[in-house]
Amino acid sequence: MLRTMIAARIYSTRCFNLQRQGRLGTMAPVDGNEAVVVGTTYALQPEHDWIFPQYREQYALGRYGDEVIRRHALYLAGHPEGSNYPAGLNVFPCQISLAAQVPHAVGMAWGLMRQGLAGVAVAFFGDGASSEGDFYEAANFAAVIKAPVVFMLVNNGWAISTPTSMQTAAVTFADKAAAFGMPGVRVDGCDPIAVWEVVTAARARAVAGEGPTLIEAVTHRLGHHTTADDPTRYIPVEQLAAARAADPVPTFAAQLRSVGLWDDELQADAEAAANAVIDDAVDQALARPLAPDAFFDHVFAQPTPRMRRQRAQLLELEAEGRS
Amino acid sequence: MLRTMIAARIYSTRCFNLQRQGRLGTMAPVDGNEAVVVGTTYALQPEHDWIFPQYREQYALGRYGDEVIRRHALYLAGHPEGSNYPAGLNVFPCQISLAAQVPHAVGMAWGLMRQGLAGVAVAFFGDGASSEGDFYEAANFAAVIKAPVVFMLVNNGWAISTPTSMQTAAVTFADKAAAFGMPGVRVDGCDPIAVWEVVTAARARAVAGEGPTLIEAVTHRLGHHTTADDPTRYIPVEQLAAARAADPVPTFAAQLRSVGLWDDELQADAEAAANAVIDDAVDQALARPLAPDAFFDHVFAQPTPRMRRQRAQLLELEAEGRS
Amino acid sequence: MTVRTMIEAINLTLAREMARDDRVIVFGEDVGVNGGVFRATDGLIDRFGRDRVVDTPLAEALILGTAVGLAAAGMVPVPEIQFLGFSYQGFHQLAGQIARLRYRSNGRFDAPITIRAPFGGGVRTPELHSEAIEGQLANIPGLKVVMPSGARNAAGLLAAAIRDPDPVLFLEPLRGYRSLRDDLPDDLDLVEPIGRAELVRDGEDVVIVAWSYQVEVARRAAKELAEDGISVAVLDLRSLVPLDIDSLAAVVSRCGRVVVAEEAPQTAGFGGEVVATIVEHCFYDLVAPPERVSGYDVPFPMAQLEDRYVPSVGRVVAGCRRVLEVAP
Amino acid sequence: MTVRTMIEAINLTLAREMARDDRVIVFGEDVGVNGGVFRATDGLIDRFGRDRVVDTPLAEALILGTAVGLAAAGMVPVPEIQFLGFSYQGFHQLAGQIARLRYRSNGRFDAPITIRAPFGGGVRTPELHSEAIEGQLANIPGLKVVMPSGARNAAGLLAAAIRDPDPVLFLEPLRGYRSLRDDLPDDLDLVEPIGRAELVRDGEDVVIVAWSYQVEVARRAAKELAEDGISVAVLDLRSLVPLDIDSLAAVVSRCGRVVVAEEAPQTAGFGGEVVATIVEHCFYDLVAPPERVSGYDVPFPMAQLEDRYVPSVGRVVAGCRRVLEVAP
Ligand SMILES: Cc1ncc(C[n+]2csc(CCOP(=O)(O)OP(=O)(O)O)c2C)c(N)n1
Ligand SMILES: Cc1ncc(C[n+]2csc(CCOP(=O)(O)OP(=O)(O)O)c2C)c(N)n1
Ligand SMILES: [Mg+2]
Ligand SMILES: [Mg+2]
Repeated sequence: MLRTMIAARIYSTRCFNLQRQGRLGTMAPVDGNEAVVVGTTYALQPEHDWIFPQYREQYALGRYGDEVIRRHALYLAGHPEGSNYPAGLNVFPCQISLAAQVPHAVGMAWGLMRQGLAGVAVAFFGDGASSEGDFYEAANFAAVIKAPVVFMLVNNGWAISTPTSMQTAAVTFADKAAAFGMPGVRVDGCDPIAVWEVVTAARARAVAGEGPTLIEAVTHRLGHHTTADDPTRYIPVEQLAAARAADPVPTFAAQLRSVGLWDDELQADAEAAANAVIDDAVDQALARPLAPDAFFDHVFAQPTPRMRRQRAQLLELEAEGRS
Repeated sequence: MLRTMIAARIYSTRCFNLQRQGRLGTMAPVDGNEAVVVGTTYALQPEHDWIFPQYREQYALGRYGDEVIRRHALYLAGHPEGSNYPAGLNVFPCQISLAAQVPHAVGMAWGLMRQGLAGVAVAFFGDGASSEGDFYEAANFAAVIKAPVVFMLVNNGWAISTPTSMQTAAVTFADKAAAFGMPGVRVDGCDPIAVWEVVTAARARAVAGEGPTLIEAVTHRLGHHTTADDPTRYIPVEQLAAARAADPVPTFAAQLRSVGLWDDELQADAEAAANAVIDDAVDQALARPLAPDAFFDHVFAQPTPRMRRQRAQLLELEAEGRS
Repeated sequence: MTVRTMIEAINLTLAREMARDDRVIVFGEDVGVNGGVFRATDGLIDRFGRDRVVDTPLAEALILGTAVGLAAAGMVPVPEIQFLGFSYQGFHQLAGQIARLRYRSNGRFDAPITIRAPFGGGVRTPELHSEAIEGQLANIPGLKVVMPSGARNAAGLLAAAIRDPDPVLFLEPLRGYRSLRDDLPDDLDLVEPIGRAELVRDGEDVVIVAWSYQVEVARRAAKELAEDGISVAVLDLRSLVPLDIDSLAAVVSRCGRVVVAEEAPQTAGFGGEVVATIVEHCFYDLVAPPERVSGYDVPFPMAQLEDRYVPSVGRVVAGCRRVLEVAP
Repeated sequence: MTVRTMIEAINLTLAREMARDDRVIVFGEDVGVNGGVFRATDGLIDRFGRDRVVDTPLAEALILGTAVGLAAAGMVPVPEIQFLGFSYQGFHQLAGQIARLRYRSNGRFDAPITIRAPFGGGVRTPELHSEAIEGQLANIPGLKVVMPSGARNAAGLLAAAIRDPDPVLFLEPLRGYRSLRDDLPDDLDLVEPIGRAELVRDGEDVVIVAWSYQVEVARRAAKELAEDGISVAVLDLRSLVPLDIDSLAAVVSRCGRVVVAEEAPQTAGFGGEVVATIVEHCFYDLVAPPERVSGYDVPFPMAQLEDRYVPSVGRVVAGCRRVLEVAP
């Protein structure tokens, strides 16, 4: 798990810097959420269990394979192949529309259940996203049909500049589970082992047909919401400093070191491996060719007559240098 | 209160029958909900407190004045003046889009609060409507800003043919309050005194600036969802019989009789008065003139140029008998 | 052959498709025991069970949103929105998600989702039940918009929609559910390809372009005009997306005069798209400016005024006469 | 006079209107301490306090839905939707409720609600941030749709929108926030009536009809064509609802050739309405079929392909040349 967490931080930091250099597009750092994403994925069976991420988890999905970060680099490079993962990789495309992925996860779990397939669906979403009707509608239904879903509410304290105190008056986000008649669990999202434990239990419940669980994982945002954001406008410096002091990556490393399971060599190796992956991913992403008319693909299985005309016109203009 | 409940039942029954005769449009009987609506309104101050009804409460809003039923008769007659109540009557138009009125009530309460005005907003909505995101989003926000709102969730056991067991797995609808960090209270919605008590307390909380309350009032639907519905397709006969045995109107009458507060004379008088009101309301509604181009009014304060052209065209066609 | 109403044709087609493909799942509000508020799903729960015919909670965004996950799981979702107006509650799932499942996954996931929803005026339903919003839906890339006009094409197009690997909005005219009938084969083995308009009546002087229940209105208008010796063609678009531009251009070029009949408010309704398409493809064949007979730019009115709002036979006839007045 | 960007003009106008009328309340996601993700509301919370500049939870239907109640309570709500694409989350409140508050209350309640939302391509935002859905909005009766194209008219139209007793969707082009500038009076005392198009450039050979950022694109296209001696007019619609049909008809009739430039997907976009309106009003003055230069019928693409999707100067020029090829 620690290797995956270290890799996540490296991927995220590198992409952040590449955005600053103008080589990649807007991105949302995973910094501070590594433990919750990694802890969750290690409690899952990637060949059966589906991940429905928001936009911040992709860096930390290493347990689902390096292909995730390779695709995500393409996504950040603004390439349409980046929002997809190849068949067999049970991860849904990056979701920008907040909470929209939550009913998708419920639909997937429902579909798996109906077809008698093993597997659970895990929806990641933020404290902010939890205010959208989509979350409530989906969680309510999932409990009614006992769909095998894990609702992973990542409470990092902020929705851009909006603190949780303005997001809800609920005592905890886990308390929202009562509205659906499902168990609600609150866990320290900076502790990957604790996360692993609650997700393991929630998964077991789900596959046993006992229904969904809402997990509130409490984390801290270590800095920017996205590269387009300036957190100094609204997060008090002391709070940022405190969050950084509780940074889950070095904390977990120190923990493992203290029991002799981690050392400088392993650290160096993990960093080197991660750097190699992201170097390669970014190089390939930036070099990936793209046809000027690629956006006509995959709208429908077959283009409409009008789309065919439009495509021909685009290619004509392209030939004239006017598109 | 009993007089208002008796009137409600009479209005509702009369409108139901008039629909069957083809004289009024589709309507949703209040039958079974008289106690909750009447109990609520008697706990309110009509000159300050606003009602945001769904589509079933209108018959029982007698405490807000007979004008409510007069307007509602116009509404059922398909006349545009029917969805409005005149200035000073703090009742919002009949709402068909389920739960859409819930954020309106929150907005009203917010507006009253901001202007330092006394008054609370009461949103009525069904067990079915509680599954819409609108309810959740609005209740969550109301608790954050401590808006003076009473969320009156009328659980009559059914949303058309969908029983509450398929609507939610929450143990009670009142439990949903935990999601918002507000108190949730469950009350017997067939007992007007019990309703009056919880609403009185919720109103006091709201005006004291302590925030909103969710009330689940448990009632029974005594028959049709609307005149377009056939409940025998899905409600077991025994259940309907049991519901009718617990009918709040005769039950409350019997209770008052037993303590000497009600008798045949009062009953006859109440019925006669109600019949007179509804006779008059329906006669006036059906006789109300309506210009063929009335739908151009009140879209905007001033019509657009295109609307002016369209209106002229309609009047021209009308003159030719072709509209 | 048996005479069937449109609602019967829909019901039987749903049953046939569910029997044909066990990935098909029907769900929505009151579609189960109640058989749908218009009986479109009547009897399906008895035949196919509670696992394949599911009453959902009252939440349209949920109904549309879960369809995305179901499709990705390999099912063929056929959700019902009880009235089209309530699709607004789930427009974010419709436009932002369903319409883009294939696109966002760069082709990985099919989205064989058929969303059935009744709409349209003429039956005095309460507020928000009648709105014709097909123009808004047609502007959302990634959605097909199919609008049957009778029992026969409802059956054939619905079967095609369910088999289509892309999301189809299948919009059923309330007013036609029981009033439109066709003589149909007993096994109902009909599949009509999506994207082809039908010339339901040929004519030479003017063509009325219509869809959904307005096709019936156009037919009656054509008959009325025929009594005056005017020869009127009626083109039923049947699907707005994909639009059958070739058929449209052919009949318009031949007639030179055209009236577009639609229920939606005029401004930015699909009628404008039809006129713009006609002008782009047949400008030189037009002898008169195309005329739109539309709903007015006001919210769908209360029952007493409905008949003045929805284009009537009289209004469509008047529209035809206006374009016929123009000297060639 | 001071040169102001569009976003500054918006910010200053909000401040001016809040100072003028204390019923004005600004709310939405991150509009408070953060001053809006584009700084449209920068500084307002310091000046007007937390009661009048309110950060809401992350829920667009809530933002739109509470505006209805606030308006009925006598306030003047100016909600922000962080990106127009997320208005879909609240379409039921927008189309079903805000647009009908006056109508449903038969005139009792004004609905002086101004919904501000940025949209539009060219700045490489993530998915669902750029979509131009004005055609869908314009098809909703009861909403005004206002689309400024520069700093000056953003200020003037926003002031008018806030003072308007009806709901106005005020759609701000992301791409113009910092790139479009005008020299404005320091007191910014501008109010421009809603519903009037502006002829931003006169010309004789062809007119480009545009709105929002496409006005800037049209201006550049006109300049490019001027180098070849072609005289191009540019009409900025500024509001789609109400549509200034008279100004549109006047310039089209004069030029006889017209190109409509819009960012939205072509099918059922507002461009179709413009063409249909032109044909209805100026058929006999047209010498060539009007040409639409639109977005393509695909979801707004990923960043690398954005510039090919949003109509460019080159595409608008090419469109003009096509209509100019037609012999009179
Ligand atoms: C439906 C919707 N509304 C608004 C936005 C704009 N937005 C992007 S991220 C964000 C805050 C999200 O906060 P949270 O859910 O807590 O996730 P976090 O970023 O903290 O991980 C907002 C408002 C959006 N992407 N989608
Ligand atoms: C948004 C929306 N979806 C669907 C409907 C159709 N519909 C009308 S009433 C109803 C059931 C409402 O149940 P509930 O909220 O429990 O209220 P009740 O009728 O039992 O009082 C449904 C599904 C609607 N009016 N609005
Ligand atoms: Mg957060
Ligand atoms: Mg109910």
